[in-house]
Amino acid sequence: MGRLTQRLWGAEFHSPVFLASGTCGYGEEVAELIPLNDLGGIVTKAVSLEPRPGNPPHRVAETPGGMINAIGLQNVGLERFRDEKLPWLRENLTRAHVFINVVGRTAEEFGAVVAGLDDADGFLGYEINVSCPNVRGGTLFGTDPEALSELVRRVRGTTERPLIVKLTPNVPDIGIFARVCEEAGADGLSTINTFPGMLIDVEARRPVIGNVTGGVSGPAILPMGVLLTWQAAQAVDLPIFGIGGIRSASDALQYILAGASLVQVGTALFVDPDVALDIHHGIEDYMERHDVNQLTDLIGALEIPGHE
Amino acid sequence: MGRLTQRLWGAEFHSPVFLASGTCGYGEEVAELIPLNDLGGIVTKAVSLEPRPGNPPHRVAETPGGMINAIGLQNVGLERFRDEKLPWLRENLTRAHVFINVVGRTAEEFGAVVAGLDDADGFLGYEINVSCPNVRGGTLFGTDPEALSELVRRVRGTTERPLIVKLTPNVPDIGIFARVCEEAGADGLSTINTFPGMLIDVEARRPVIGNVTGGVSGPAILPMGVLLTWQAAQAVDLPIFGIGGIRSASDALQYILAGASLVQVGTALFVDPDVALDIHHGIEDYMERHDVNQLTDLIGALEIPGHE
Amino acid sequence: MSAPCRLLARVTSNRRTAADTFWLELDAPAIAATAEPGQFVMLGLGLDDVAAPFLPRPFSVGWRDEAGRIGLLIRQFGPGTHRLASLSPGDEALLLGPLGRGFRWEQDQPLVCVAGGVGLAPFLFLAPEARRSGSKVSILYGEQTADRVFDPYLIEELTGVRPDVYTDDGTAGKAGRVVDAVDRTAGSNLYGCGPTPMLRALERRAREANLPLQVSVEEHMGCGIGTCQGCVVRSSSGEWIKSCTDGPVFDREELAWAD
Amino acid sequence: MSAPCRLLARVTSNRRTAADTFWLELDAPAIAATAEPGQFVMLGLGLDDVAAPFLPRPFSVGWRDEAGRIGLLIRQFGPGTHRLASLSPGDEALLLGPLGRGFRWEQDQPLVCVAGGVGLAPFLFLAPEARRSGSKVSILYGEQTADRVFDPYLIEELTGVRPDVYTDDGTAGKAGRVVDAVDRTAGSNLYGCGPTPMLRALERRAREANLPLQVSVEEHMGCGIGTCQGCVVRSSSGEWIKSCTDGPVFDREELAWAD
Ligand SMILES: Cc1cc2nc3c(=O)[nH]c(=O)nc-3n(C[C@H](O)[C@H](O)[C@H](O)COP(=O)(O)OP(=O)(O)OC[C@H]3O[C@@H](n4cnc5c(N)ncnc54)[C@H](O)[C@@H]3O)c2cc1C
Ligand SMILES: Cc1cc2nc3c(=O)[nH]c(=O)nc-3n(C[C@H](O)[C@H](O)[C@H](O)COP(=O)(O)OP(=O)(O)OC[C@H]3O[C@@H](n4cnc5c(N)ncnc54)[C@H](O)[C@@H]3O)c2cc1C
Ligand SMILES: Cc1cc2nc3c(=O)[nH]c(=O)nc-3n(C[C@H](O)[C@H](O)[C@H](O)COP(=O)(O)O)c2cc1C
Ligand SMILES: Cc1cc2nc3c(=O)[nH]c(=O)nc-3n(C[C@H](O)[C@H](O)[C@H](O)COP(=O)(O)O)c2cc1C
Ligand code: FES
Ligand code: FES
Repeated sequence: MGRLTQRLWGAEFHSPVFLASGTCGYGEEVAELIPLNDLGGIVTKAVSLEPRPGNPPHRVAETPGGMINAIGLQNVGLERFRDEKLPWLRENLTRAHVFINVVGRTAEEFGAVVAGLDDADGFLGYEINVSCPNVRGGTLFGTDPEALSELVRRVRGTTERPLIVKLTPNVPDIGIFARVCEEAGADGLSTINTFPGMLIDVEARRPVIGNVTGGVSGPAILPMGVLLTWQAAQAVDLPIFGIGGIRSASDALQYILAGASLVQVGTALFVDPDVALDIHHGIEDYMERHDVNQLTDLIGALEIPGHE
Repeated sequence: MGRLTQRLWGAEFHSPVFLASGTCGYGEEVAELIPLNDLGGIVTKAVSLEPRPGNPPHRVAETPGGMINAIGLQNVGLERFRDEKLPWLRENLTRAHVFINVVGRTAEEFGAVVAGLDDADGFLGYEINVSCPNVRGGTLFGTDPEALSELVRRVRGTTERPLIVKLTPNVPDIGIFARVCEEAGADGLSTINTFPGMLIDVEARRPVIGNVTGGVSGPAILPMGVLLTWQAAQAVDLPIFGIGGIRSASDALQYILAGASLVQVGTALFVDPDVALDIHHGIEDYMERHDVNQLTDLIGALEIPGHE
Repeated sequence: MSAPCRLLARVTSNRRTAADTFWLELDAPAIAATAEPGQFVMLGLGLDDVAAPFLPRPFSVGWRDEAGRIGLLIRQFGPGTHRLASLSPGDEALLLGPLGRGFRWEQDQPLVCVAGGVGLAPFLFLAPEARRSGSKVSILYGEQTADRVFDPYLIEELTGVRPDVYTDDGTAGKAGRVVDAVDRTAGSNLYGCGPTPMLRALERRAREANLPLQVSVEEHMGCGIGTCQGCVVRSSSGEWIKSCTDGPVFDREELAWAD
Repeated sequence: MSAPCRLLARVTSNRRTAADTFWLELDAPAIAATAEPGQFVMLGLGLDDVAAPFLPRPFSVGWRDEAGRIGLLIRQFGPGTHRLASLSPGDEALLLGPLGRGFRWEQDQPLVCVAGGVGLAPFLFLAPEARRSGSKVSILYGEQTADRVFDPYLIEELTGVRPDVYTDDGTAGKAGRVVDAVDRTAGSNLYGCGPTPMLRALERRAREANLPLQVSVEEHMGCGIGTCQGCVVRSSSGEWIKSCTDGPVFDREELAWAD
């Protein structure tokens, strides 16, 4: 059993490095470039009840130290995902774990997607993407504790599988939302999703992004992601996926020391598909240098001078 | 009267470019390097009722595409500011305007600072920094609508001068806070302050910043700042200082097109003290190229396809 | 279409070819061996720093040789291409490719390549390949001004075809828009690459003259390999389709041209 | 202390002097003319891109000449200094300086400069200036290993002083810690620059031997000119004082050394 191996949610994870939702498609698209089974696993592109057309272009653009995107959750929908995408994952991801990123407009819709997938094979659990508008409340599920609580309970009621809630970064106190998820029965958290942003083409006096606003990701958000992960880890006992701007082993280790059990790499994959595996090996090297035998000894091992 | 001139709060601003609070001291420190009177003006380092010692080092460090700081609002306090710093500003900033950045632990404390400064000369108005903990509520004033409303009313009651409220970025809907300020009698807004963040030295397994957490600034936050400025401008009719990651005329123009009447440059000053004046001239060049005769024609002039 | 590969490629040469334009050659055997005309590469500088281009940038393969080198014709557009312009021999860059679906052609059909600006790039690769397969090829090449024109003799050297050059202001070649020259090409297959407004005009011409047209479109890209869904264009059936994997080359009938 | 100025300086040379260490010369007349030993510059690459070093980095002035050039001895520490190492002659960099309060000395007092690693830099400038004013100067210079040592003959050429070299592992010069050599310097004024732990040890020695000591401290900096309050160190009276304007050189009595 390797240094990086850990057991979570009754499963064995031989690597803490995952590919983030929306940056690795449904796995198949990157399989020629990335040896998925050498990684901890992947989180799929968002899956909704019905197919979604997505937003008009431009959907992506570079920003200082990162990028902005507004894909609009374009996806094939529950049925085609289950019938066309999941089989490939079941056959090919023998060692890597799969989490399905789920979106919906109402708690019922989230529940329906999960219910429609639950007895299929080929994945371990769900990552609930609450950074999307709640048709009922208008606000994002991820910024409204009541809506979030109701959503998590609803989904919890429909599955026994590991249920991860992916939190929204633009809240004053993420600990509140972390606790709401824990109390509502979530098995884990993902921190964090993209930051809302906007880019303007000053020559044309128009937004660069077809959807006007988008989500900012990449190295630019690393220090925010590390803090939010640390705050979430302080608030609950759930395992956490650390996400945001990771492009090196030392970035990943910042999240792990802050309290993340696993990490996800997104934007950096576009720059270099090798980055995920490089990070895996970089963490191994770090552990050898510092002679740490178990990854779990590093999780949350941040020392705060004066706070013993 | 130059292309860039506009009247706000009864005063004439011959340039929209200001130096941001905390990045130009009390003016005097940068006077040898930056021709302050060629700019719109400056916002002073925060002033509190009593002097503040500030945080232990490290107080600053670079982050991807920006920096993180936790100065701890170290400042000389109301009295010494009034007696030692304000006279220099009065004598030397003949054309540039001065806003005093004010902090406190309670609404009373904010009120006391303003009351203690109000009849002195050498400045135009106040920028209220609400990104600081509210001793009463525990939360930040800037993330708690009630506390914010009470604070603004309190300060409003003590001064006739232009009262600007500088908003905190890590909220789900900045429009709510913008409206609270407008209703409570604020004359303008500043969007935005730094994003809470954290940086970890993985070799030492300790936070890089002595205060553990800090505020992230610089180009990395530009797209977030532009969006928050646009959202605030949609919500209220107040003039707005656009702030966050500005390092070029085109960055400044993004904020102006999004709805900012004025902009503040912070972190970029550390990289190049000439940047503020370069931006002023760059905006002038842009207006000539697009033959725009008045800056006011650009404020909020963003065109959203389909939304006429 | 063969599997794309990721490789750290050494720059073998970088020459300025016109105002704001340079010709970049890289040592990329795996890509040179399998690239087809119309395919592109994602060119980036890796993850060591976050300066633009942080995201890799898409560029059409403009040339390849047996020694395993590829050539890219790049115009300085914004910060990313500006920094790429400073690459010197020996520098390393990160390449992903070959990517996308290239041009299709039949031996017996004459090809008329209509290039706007650096839209010339893919035709520098298509023309010789098509001619080798026995097709007749002509190139209509438009630029705004003379100082931006890629040396016609060099084009002839690379492709075996002497291009008809057009400039908006007539400072080089014939005066006028390259699309207007299409009238005199009845009976042949059109291939277009250039700015979107030019492609729109070209499509209108092709539709009116009822000529077959393949266009290489440009849209912002994230991944270049079909995962991010960032690069969509509107299909004739109204869906958003990926220009990086379904394209970048499309038959005009595949796309929705309404603006 | 004369007013700092901001200038775009051309790199005139960049030579590797030891493992991870390089000697950078820039054309900076305004700074060369007024810099004093112990003062520093903020060296950055401007705002065109956001790669590290985005914030400028502080470096001690290590040399200056009548031709208006200055020299910096820089060790590759992290991404910022790593990128600075690739500067070549002709490249432009942004300089702010001269900054801070330098070393103070009296003619008749012998100076003993205790340098740890690239803490040697300011003494390459202090030694010749102090000798010119008639003072006797000696240099104690410690590094971890031989491959990091700045050529002693070059030091002698630059300063007129042959340094006593120490390495932790004895691979060059004498084996041992440079601070231990201080015992043999009674009756002289100590000047220290190097890693904080070394300065702490040195301060203890100076206090015990009751010798005057000036140290040049290192703290993260934002502005370098006193505006950001980022660079504070603890004063003996318990306040946070700015190392960029009150320092970087302090008398040992000015600082709180308790850890
Ligand atoms: C399939 C394909 C092939 C191309 N082939 C060539 C070629 O052979 N030669 C050449 O000079 N250019 C080519 N381009 C265009 C080239 O990719 C852009 O000019 C370049 O990405 C601009 O980057 P920038 O940072 O200089 O400009 P910026 O405008 O600063 O880029 C900002 C953002 O917009 C994106 N972007 C801006 N313009 C374009 C564009 N036209 N296409 C795609 N993304 C864009 C960038 O990727 C970046 O994310 C091609 C584009 C595509 C899609
Ligand atoms: C007054 C002064 C004079 C100096 N003179 C020299 C010199 O002559 N030669 C030399 O090689 N080095 C010198 N240093 C140290 C040098 O500034 C740092 O090694 C450099 O800033 C590290 O940057 P980096 O990006 O390579 O390292 P990183 O660790 O990646 O830098 C990350 C952040 O920490 C800051 N930082 C890290 N270490 C230091 C440090 N020791 N001092 C200040 N900031 C730091 C950087 O500015 C940056 O903000 C001096 C420092 C000071 C304060
Ligand atoms: C192009 C793109 C598409 C994304 N799509 C999704 C998605 O469908 N669901 C989701 O939860 N997050 C999505 N994300 C967010 C990422 O999963 C991740 O949380 C974020 O990008 C921060 O990580 P990074 O900085 O490593 O990219 C997407 C991000 C990008 C860049
Ligand atoms: C070192 C430093 C100190 C700051 N101090 C203050 C302060 O005292 N009061 C305040 O309202 N904002 C303060 N700020 C925030 C800036 O005024 C500005 O809102 C923020 O840095 C974003 O702008 P920028 O990206 O241009 O730096 C400080 C920022 C920095 C970098
Ligand atoms: S660029 Fe990512 S799907 Fe086409
Ligand atoms: S570095 Fe800014 S005050 Fe010293």
